[in-house]
Amino acid sequence: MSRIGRFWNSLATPKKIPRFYSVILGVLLLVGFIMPLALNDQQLYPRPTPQLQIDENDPLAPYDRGGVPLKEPGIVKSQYPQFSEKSGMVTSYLSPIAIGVSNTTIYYGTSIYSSPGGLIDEILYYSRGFDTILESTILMMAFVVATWVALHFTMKRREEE
Amino acid sequence: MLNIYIWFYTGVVLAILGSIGTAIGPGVKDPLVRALNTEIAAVGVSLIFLTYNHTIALVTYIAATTIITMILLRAIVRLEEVGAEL
Amino acid sequence: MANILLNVLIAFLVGSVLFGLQRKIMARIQMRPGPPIIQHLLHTLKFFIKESTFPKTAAMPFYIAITAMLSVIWVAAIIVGPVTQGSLLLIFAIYAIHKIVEHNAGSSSGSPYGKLSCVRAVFSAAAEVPLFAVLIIIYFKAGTMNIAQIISYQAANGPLIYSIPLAAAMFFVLILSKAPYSPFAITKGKDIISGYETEHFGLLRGYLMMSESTAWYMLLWVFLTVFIGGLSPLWYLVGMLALSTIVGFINATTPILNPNHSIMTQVSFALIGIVGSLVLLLY
Amino acid sequence: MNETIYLLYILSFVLGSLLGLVLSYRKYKAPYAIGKIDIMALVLAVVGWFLVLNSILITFIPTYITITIGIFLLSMVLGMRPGYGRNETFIGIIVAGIIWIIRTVIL
Amino acid sequence: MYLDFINLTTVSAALTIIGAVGIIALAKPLDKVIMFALLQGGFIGMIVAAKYLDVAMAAAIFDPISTVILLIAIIKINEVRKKNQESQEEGNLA
Amino acid sequence: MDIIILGQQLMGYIPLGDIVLYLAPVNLFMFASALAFTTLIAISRTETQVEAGVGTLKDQEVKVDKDEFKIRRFLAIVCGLATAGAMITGDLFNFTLFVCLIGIVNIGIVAAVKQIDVLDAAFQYGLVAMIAILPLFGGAAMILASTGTISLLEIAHIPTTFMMIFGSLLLFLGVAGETGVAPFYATKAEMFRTPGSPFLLIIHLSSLLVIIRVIEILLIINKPF
Amino acid sequence: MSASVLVPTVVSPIVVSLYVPAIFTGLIVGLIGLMAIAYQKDDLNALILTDIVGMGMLILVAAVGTDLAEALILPGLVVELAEILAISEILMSREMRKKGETAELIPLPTSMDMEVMTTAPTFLAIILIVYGAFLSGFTGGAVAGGGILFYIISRRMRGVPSDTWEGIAGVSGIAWCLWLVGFLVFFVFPQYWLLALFLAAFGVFIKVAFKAGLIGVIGREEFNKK
Repeated sequence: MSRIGRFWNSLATPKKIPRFYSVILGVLLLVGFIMPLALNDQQLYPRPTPQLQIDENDPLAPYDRGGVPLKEPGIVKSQYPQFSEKSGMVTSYLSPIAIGVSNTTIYYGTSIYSSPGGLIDEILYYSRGFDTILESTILMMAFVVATWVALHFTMKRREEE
Repeated sequence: MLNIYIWFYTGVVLAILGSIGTAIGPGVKDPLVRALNTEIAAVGVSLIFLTYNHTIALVTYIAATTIITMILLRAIVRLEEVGAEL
Repeated sequence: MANILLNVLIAFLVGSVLFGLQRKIMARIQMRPGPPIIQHLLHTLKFFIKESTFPKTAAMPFYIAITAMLSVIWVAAIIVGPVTQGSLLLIFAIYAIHKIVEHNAGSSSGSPYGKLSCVRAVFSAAAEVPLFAVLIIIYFKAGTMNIAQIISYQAANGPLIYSIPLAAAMFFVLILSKAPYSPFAITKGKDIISGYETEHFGLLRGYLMMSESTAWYMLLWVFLTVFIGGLSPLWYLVGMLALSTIVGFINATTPILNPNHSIMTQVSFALIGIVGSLVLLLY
Repeated sequence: MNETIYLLYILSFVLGSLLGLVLSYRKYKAPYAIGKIDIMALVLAVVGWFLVLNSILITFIPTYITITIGIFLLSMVLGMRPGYGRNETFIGIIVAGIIWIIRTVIL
Repeated sequence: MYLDFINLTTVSAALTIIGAVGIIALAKPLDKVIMFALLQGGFIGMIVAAKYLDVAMAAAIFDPISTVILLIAIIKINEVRKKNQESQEEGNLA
Repeated sequence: MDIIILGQQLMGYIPLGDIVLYLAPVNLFMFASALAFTTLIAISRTETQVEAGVGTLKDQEVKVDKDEFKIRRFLAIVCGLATAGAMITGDLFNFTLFVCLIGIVNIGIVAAVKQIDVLDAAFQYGLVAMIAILPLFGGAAMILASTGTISLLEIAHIPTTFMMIFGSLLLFLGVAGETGVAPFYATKAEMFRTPGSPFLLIIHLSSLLVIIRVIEILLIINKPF
Repeated sequence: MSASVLVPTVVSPIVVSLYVPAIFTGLIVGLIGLMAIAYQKDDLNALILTDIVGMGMLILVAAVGTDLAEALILPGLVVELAEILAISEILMSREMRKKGETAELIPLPTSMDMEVMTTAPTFLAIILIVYGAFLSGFTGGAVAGGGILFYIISRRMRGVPSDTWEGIAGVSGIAWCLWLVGFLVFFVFPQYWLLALFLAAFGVFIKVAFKAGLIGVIGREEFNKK
């Protein structure tokens, strides 16, 4: 009984907690190896087979999802199309520079589609825009914390002396 | 198609090798060595991204890895300077 | 509206009297005459006519608002429970907020005793949270979270206490941990004076005590409703008396545990209860 | 409606104990009374418990009123200051209980 | 016919794996940085084999940056360690 | 969308593209109480801790200085808002992000203090929070892989598979680590020894409310029938 | 280009077949990291190892192999970066408090006369910033931020006035608001989606780039309060 008591007491030391947590998590992950795992192929926003678009020399590969900029929406398979009125428009949009680049070369699809417009922007800013709010808020908060600590302690030594 | 498998399995090998190296590789008692070894796993993860054509994520990841490396190295240097016994 | 008022009054009076009864029972077991049963209620009322003072060190609007908050949430619990028979999950949410208020009533005064009680409240929250697993087990068994539906389920299939006894036992531990002088009542242990209430005087203390009585009534009510089923008010009263008596017996005969041990005992109970119940369910 | 009646009972219990407490502090100065039986309290207890358990017997008044009165009376005894009113309560419960048993067995 | 297997992808894969093993096996940080360049080279090769030239460009720019950051850290840490050792020896002498 | 979640009729929903915030009574109650506490924090000042001085008979006052007060209040308000958001979001991944935000802000609230022990606890809690992003996002991704959706309103109709159970277990462990509940509580309780009660409240509030919410989510994902 | 090539209705069989190996990799990587942390006595090493655990998470998310999964990788990545940033700072602060501020003032090597440090930074930084501006969004922010960071860290000039610091931080705060406005416009006035897109993309870009740049300033350790 006293041994249990001591074990319980030791769990109250902060330094042990991350180790303890990782052991528990490790055990749970081990369970994952015996679980029947399979990817359900009915997913939202499916994408073509890897390398398919680039092998067909599509200048917008690997993010080409059809559509005409500012005219016709691209193809997206979102969860609730009824809630995003202009669904697909962002996907098909190309900025003028991007159009220029796409006419020049076939190997810059990634850059073209990560400049404003494109599928990822559609997901990140439109259909799942709220996620991005949080994401950048997390970054901002981490930065606030880190700079506060840095400015008030780790960096401000000269004046204090 | 073969290429995809080569990328993927190279990525897998690198990720696992890198994490083993980070965990128990030679000389990992030195945090600098450990931080360097994480780069291998990072390249492995990048290759897995490449396999799935997550190229935008890949670019971001490459940039973020650099920033993370810098943050970690700064911590290592700073702690070494202070002479911290952890 | 009248219904709510009625239930709140009943909850407050019955809760106070039950607390008094519990103290009486403990006293008798320990060979003391003990205070009159009505004493706890009188104490509560007494605080309403005492002078209220506020510590200079307190975190100001917060220190006062926290007592109001405690009252509000338990009135809300009564609305969800006896009045509208809403969702069980909501009652647990209210219980969680009760933990927070308890913790912050302690720390907002600046007193070291309150602070210690606050730290212990955080500790004990960690132990009581796993007991929420009761909820999951009930849901797995009855297939609903709605109190009214749980009652009708029990009317059809017999009380849940027979089919998931371990969950009932876990919930009982939760109730026990809220009783004053119980082995798990580390937040109000006598080593830290009155725990989180130490620095609340007068009116504020009155509100705190009032809410505590209501809380006790509600916990017993939830236990009886969820595990035995819809009862007539008389049987509720009998059940509550019985539960309070049992709690009184336990409290009178056990020492208060050290905080770590108290928590780990509760966690162990929870673990045994969860695993056991799941095994029973699957079996 | 049902609950209003129970509120009434509880209130009468609370008020009764309060009254009993106040009165007994007036009446008794010593902290303990061992073995002595107060006739007044005994009567209250017996009547109170009788009314509560056997309210059906009194047909000309609605039961909730008799029970309320009964609770008031018994709580006066039950709520006396520590050390008093115990024996009286027990006697009251026993008497009322016997009557209740007789009533249920006979009727 | 085995020569068919020697293309950009396989060569880069081999490079990365050699680099990885090198980073783990060599103990000295500066050696590690050299092997790290090898690893990065293989990685960029693979991206080129996948025909995403812009990604390869980004990787190629960030490669020297990480190398420089690593170098700065290594130089700095060696300095710090030397100084610590000296002060320790002084302490011993005193 | 006429949906009943866990026996509660939805009182409404706020669609933001694929992320739909839904308002059921429980969620609404927790949302409201999180907001109420946040308001309270925004207008309160901190308490002064009185401790016995060592070696003298005098008391020692531990106060929160002004800079510290400002940053901690700011972080506490953000934390309150994040908690409120986590209560009503109807999207699994959105929820995990809220939880991450809560985690990092919690660390921040205590990182601004000066006691070494408290800083140590904050760091250890931070480590747990960092480790916890593996099960948190991993669990969500696994549920996504097995169901093809991460909207809770859709998952509510999909029969449970083993993979979903595993994913939800991971998710639960992730939330437990990120918010620091049993038995990973020790780091957290240590953090409460510092002054600044209103800000500490939010740490506790967020973790308890999030636990209730995650129980709700687990019940939505794992349907026993 | 037929529509089925552009967007198929189901996930491609290759991705499905790679799912189990990928998940196993993620689990193994995570497991190795976790076990190493469990055996680790040293706090700094534990911090480095959490990076590995984070990589396990990235693999688990990436394995789903849809566009949605890619969109979900980015938040995960950011969260990892953010937490490492905050926690490493706390660790340093803790150790320095413990030791009582005995650290050296100059963080960079005193004798750093490498050729790259004089010629490369400006060039690389300009390329990165221009490229980052073209990319925009998170990706662009990270790329440009990496450039700014590298530039700042390798310059000899020391001492960042406090005003400049607060100014840059303020700009990035405003950018954040800009971007919130963009988000709202998407749902309140869907007809102006293009405006919203640009607000969002460049708001995030400015914010992330400046934040990353400021990390570089912290890295320079020198802060001159005027």
